[in-house]
Amino acid sequence: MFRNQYDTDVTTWSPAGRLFQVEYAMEAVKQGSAAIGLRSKTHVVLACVNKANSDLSSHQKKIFKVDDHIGVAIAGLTADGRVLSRYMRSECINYSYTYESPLPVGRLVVQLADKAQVCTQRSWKRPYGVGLLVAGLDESGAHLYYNCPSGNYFEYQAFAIGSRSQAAKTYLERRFENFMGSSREDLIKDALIATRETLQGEKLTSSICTIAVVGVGEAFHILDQETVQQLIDAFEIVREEESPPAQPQPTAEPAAQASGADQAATTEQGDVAPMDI
Amino acid sequence: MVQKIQLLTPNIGVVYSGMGPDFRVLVRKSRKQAEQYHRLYKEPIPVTQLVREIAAVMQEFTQSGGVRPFGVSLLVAGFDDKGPQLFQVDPSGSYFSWKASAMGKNVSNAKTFLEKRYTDDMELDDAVHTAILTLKEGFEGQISGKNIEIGIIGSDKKFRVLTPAEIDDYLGEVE
Amino acid sequence: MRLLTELLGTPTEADLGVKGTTYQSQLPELRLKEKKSRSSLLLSIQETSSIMGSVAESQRTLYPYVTGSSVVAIKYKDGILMAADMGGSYGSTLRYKSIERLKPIGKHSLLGASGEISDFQEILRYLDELILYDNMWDDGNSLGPKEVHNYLTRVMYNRRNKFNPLWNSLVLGGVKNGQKYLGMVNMIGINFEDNHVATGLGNHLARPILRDEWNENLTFEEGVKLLEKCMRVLLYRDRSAVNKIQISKITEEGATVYPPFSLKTYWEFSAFRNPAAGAAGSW
Amino acid sequence: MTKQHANWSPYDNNGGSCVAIAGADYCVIAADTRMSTGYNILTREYSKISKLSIVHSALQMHDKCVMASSGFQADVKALQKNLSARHLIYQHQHNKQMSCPAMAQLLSNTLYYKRFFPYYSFNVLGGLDNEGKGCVFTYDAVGSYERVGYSSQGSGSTLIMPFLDNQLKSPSPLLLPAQDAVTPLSESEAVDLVKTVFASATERDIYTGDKLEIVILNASGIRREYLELRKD
Amino acid sequence: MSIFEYNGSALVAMVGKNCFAIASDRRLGVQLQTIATDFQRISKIHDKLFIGLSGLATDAQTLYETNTITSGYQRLVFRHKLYQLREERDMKPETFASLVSAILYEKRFGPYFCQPVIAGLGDEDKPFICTMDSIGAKELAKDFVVAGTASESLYGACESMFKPDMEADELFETISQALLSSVDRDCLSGWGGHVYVVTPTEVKERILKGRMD
Amino acid sequence: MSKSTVDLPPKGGFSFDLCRRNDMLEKKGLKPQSFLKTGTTIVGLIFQDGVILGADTRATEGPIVADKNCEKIHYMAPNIYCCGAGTAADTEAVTVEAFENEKFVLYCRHGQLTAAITSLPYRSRIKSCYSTDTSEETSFQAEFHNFQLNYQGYVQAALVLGGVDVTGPHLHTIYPHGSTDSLPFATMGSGSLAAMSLFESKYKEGLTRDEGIKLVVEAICAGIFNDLGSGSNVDVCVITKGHKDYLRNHLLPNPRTYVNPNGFTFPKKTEVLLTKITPLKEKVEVIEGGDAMEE
Repeated sequence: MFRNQYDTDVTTWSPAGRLFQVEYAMEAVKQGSAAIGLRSKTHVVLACVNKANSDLSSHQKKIFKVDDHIGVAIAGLTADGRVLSRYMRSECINYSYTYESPLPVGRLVVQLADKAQVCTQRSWKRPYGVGLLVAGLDESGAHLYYNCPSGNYFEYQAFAIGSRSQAAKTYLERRFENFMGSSREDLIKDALIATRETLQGEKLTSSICTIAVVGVGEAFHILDQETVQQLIDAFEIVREEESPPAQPQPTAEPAAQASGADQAATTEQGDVAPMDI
Repeated sequence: MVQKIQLLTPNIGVVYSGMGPDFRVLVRKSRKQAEQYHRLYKEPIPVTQLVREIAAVMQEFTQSGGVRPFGVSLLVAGFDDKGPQLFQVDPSGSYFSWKASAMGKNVSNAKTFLEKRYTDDMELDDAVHTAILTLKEGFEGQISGKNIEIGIIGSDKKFRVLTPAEIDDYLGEVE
Repeated sequence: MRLLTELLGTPTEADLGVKGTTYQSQLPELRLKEKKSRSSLLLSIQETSSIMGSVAESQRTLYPYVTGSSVVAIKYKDGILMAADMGGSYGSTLRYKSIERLKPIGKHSLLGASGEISDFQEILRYLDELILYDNMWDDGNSLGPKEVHNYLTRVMYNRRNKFNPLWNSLVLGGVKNGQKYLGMVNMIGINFEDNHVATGLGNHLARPILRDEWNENLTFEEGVKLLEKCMRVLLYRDRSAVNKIQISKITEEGATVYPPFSLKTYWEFSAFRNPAAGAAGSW
Repeated sequence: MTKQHANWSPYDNNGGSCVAIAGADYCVIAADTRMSTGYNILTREYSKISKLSIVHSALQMHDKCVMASSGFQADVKALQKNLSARHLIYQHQHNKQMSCPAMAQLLSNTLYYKRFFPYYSFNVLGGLDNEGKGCVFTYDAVGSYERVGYSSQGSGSTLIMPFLDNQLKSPSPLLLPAQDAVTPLSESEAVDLVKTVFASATERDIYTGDKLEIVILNASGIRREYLELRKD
Repeated sequence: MSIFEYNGSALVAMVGKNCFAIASDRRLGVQLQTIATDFQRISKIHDKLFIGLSGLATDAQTLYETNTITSGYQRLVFRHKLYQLREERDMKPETFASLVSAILYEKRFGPYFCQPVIAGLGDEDKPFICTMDSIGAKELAKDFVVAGTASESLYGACESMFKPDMEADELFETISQALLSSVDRDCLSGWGGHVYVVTPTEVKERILKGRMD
Repeated sequence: MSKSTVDLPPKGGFSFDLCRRNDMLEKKGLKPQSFLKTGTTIVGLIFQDGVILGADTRATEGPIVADKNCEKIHYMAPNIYCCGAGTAADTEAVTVEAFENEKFVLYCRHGQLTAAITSLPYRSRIKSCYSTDTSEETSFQAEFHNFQLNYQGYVQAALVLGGVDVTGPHLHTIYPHGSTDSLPFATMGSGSLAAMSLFESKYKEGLTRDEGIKLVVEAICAGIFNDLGSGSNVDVCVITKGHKDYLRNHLLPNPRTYVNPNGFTFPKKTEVLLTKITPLKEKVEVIEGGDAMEE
């Protein structure tokens, strides 16, 4: 990785108007194993790839329940992810303590982003090295947000982050127009296929992916392994028809993400070991 | 009009012979006695108890310094748990239970008359008739509803002084 | 974050949900500090029990100054109806005659208050801020009556925990998403929901009538009639009530506070004409 | 609303009674639904039984443990909210519901934490323990507690307790080895007993009445019954 | 602590079919210390009339006491004997209750600290029970009456256990169970019980075994 | 007058001999006692032909119902009844005492009660109750003064008194300190506000008997169901000229809601240590001989 004289400190601007520390943090997100989210009118599905660090170790948990109506999938530094999800949980508990109603997803996401922003502007802090896909349901409907270390946040119909997420994104981009009307099952199926896209030929089994759902009348919960395996088996037959994953296409990113901080993110580093430590 | 027959409690009446003013004193004292009994036990004072209390008062006045004995004899009639009762109380403080009795000026004739006429199974009407006839013995002048009084009590335990009209009716029956 | 650690270490009970939020200016606690300068309402603490002795320097409301009397509220077919008179008593003096004690809160709620008027106005400031903050998001979510009621519950209870109560009984009604809501909270934090509620003397005088006559399907007219009946009884029997009454309603469409009006009263009982007649010769 | 309020009290008693009975494989928890202050009924429909979950989410309520509390409603509510929040955190951290004995200990700690400004609340906690056996925990206001076979708390508890003693007399807690405190009754007998004691307490305790809410926990889940009580 | 709780007591009377039962605990304590375990709180006025006096034992004894007549007019036995002598009959329970009530109310502003329970068979052996507060407010009942430090427990127990028209044996069992389970929940009364069951033909007096703590 | 040798009962008035002891106990930190109260809703109204009184039937001792079916409408005279609220012993005593004073008058006037009697001011009546002629009048007065200081509103009874006499129906309320009021409708006791709310919204002049009873019952029920100090049943008393109907337990709106259909058994039988059986003798009636009372 390259170094320059403007990246020792998060409070130091580069002459080009960039914050290298922040960009590095966002780089960390890309090194985490993939996390995928997609939503319909009534449901949001989160999916992620579980990569064990070694054959001898277990994988890290990447999907967290925040409250009955909110859950997150993370990519990047899992430790940071845990800290943030703990923060979100406590926000939800606090809110429902005061109002006895669920915290609107958008508001939680903004609070989270504000928190991330603080870390990009204090010399004694470092940015969080984790990206979060926040799935939630509130009175304005189902939502899927992406919170990135820079303090930016975006709302998506469907999105993927983490290593090799580009393949999934490509798949999602092809299909997202139909998602709004999708049923819960279709949504899960699409999540599984998108997940498979990121695996680069590795066989998709329930042991290397986690699926979670939240929706109307359904509290956020992580599907158990058998259910996931059954779902995989159910559409395995159609697998052969799908083409192999497309090569990385930076331009294919959704327009919403074309913000300044993103400029450094285009250097995709194919096969770096996942950073979920 | 001065009434000679007085109620002491709803079920006990009294009549006197002798000094009217003394009688009023006794009536007042006995009513009070009866009320005190009622306040204590929440039940009407039995006739015997009231009579004894009256007699005790009268006795006390025979023996205390600076006072004179009462100048009246009383006839106390009442109906309680033990049935109809009639008592005579004398100024000495002694008292007696009677089936029928009389007192006053013409007492011996009246008593003799009553002894002749009294039976245990008399009806109320008969008793009133007998009483009227007894009074008539040696009554000076014409007897009428206006110049005699009659008080009755039956098993309803309500002592009642008859109105002059009622007395006149009875008088009519006697003649 | 901070809160969670506190929560895990040692319980901070009622502080849950208030200290930890990042947006802090909405929190009643913080504003209490400002309130300490409100000299007109304050009294030295030394008069009270020793348990408060530790904070003897600070001052707080120990008894109310200007108070409003009962609020009566019912659910009806389309929403909530609320009624209150407009008197403000200073002890037993009727000091103010145009105090509005029914206020719409946000889009879905209606608040009625009895008790200390200045505390009520303080609460209104909290709520204004709360609603402003809520609207600020402009994200399709909004605080409904239940949320506002719960917020008030926490505010009242927290103030009670600090031995510095807001001297009010509050009635909160509203409609959101077809759900009618009617609840109340008093100055020590007791709170509940019911189909009809009343504060102050209304609890004694209005609720018996409401328990007898209220039903789920009251129309607006019937509801107003029922409230008028309650207010009339209160007018007769509550010495601090005045005959200038406001009624307001809230439905799915929003809140309406109607202009004040007076009730017809009846004083012509013959026994009232010469009250001493029956007591002739008594002394 | 005059100066007489200078002796303001932070406490009130909103009355009500609670009973819990533990059986071999069930637990019955019951409380009346009257909420009163002084001689006034505030509402006839206030549930004193908490499922120890955040109120708005009926989706994750505790199905092995419920708490019935009487006393000062605002304190009770705060306590319930606190426990619910802590229970939620526990669930986040442990990925399971708290066991009933664990909840019992937590409740005790929570109460004792406010030792010098106590929650004015009288609680019974009932549920099924890890073996599926019924368990009842009974508390004082500052957190001392005991596992028992049955208990009663609140305004009518002195009226209710003797009859429960009489009918369910559990073995002395001093016995060694310790004996099971659960009652020998069947579930339906226990429910009938609860109804009887509440009907009786309502006759004599003015703060108990209106409606009886009975929650029955057993292996097949959680069930709820109601019985009308006197309303005077 | 209230002065009523100084000695501790439990008293209950119940009506059966043509009979009644009156029962008390046997403990006499000074606050938490037990002084005597065979204390008699129930006393006989005549064969079919009993009175139990709960509350402060010294007042109870003063009110009842038999063997002195100094200031004797306050003593119930004295008053009853006086009545017997004057009126040549036993007092009806109703009358006796009124008498006790009057005696207590006389001290409206400086009361005896005891609450009596009166039970007796009246005319035609109709059972009569009654209790009153320490200033003589009578409280008549058709089922049961209670008094003493265990009164709340007794209310609860009796309310659950009482059935109308019990025969003497069942009445005894019910009143005993109610008494024993109630005093077990009251730390100021206990040590067994003393039960009188009175029918028109006989008085059965029993001493019950209870917890001795 | 001399006293007899035995110490006979005093003939009325209060005795204060325990006061000093009780004061001492109270000073030692023992709590003063509470008395039986009739928490109570009592009401009365005037209808077209007379007066209707109503009362609930609950007596409380703190939070406990001491009597579920007590009587709160007291007889004063054939044409006067009175409802009492407050300390039970006081209401009972005050009504009985007042009643006795009236009985005197009754005998004197042969049943003619006038309005003046019904509205005899309570304060003087209290006085007459308490200062019945004991020989200790002066010490009593001194003591009584003391107690006025200690017991503000020393006799805690509030009354609703109603009756019909030659001048028509009358309804009075009497407050614990002795003030009186005469009204077309009145309520007293802890449930008075609940009952008053019904009266204020429904009472009108010239009610018929049925309407009147219905309104009284509603008012009492309002007290029963909204005030915890009142409960159980409704007693009503209708007084018209020369006639009265005392409708004891006119309405029973609060039956026990549950009796276990299976009954219950005692798991453990009572252990008896000792049994003593005393057979009762038949009482022998002595029939008096006929000559027993001869002079």
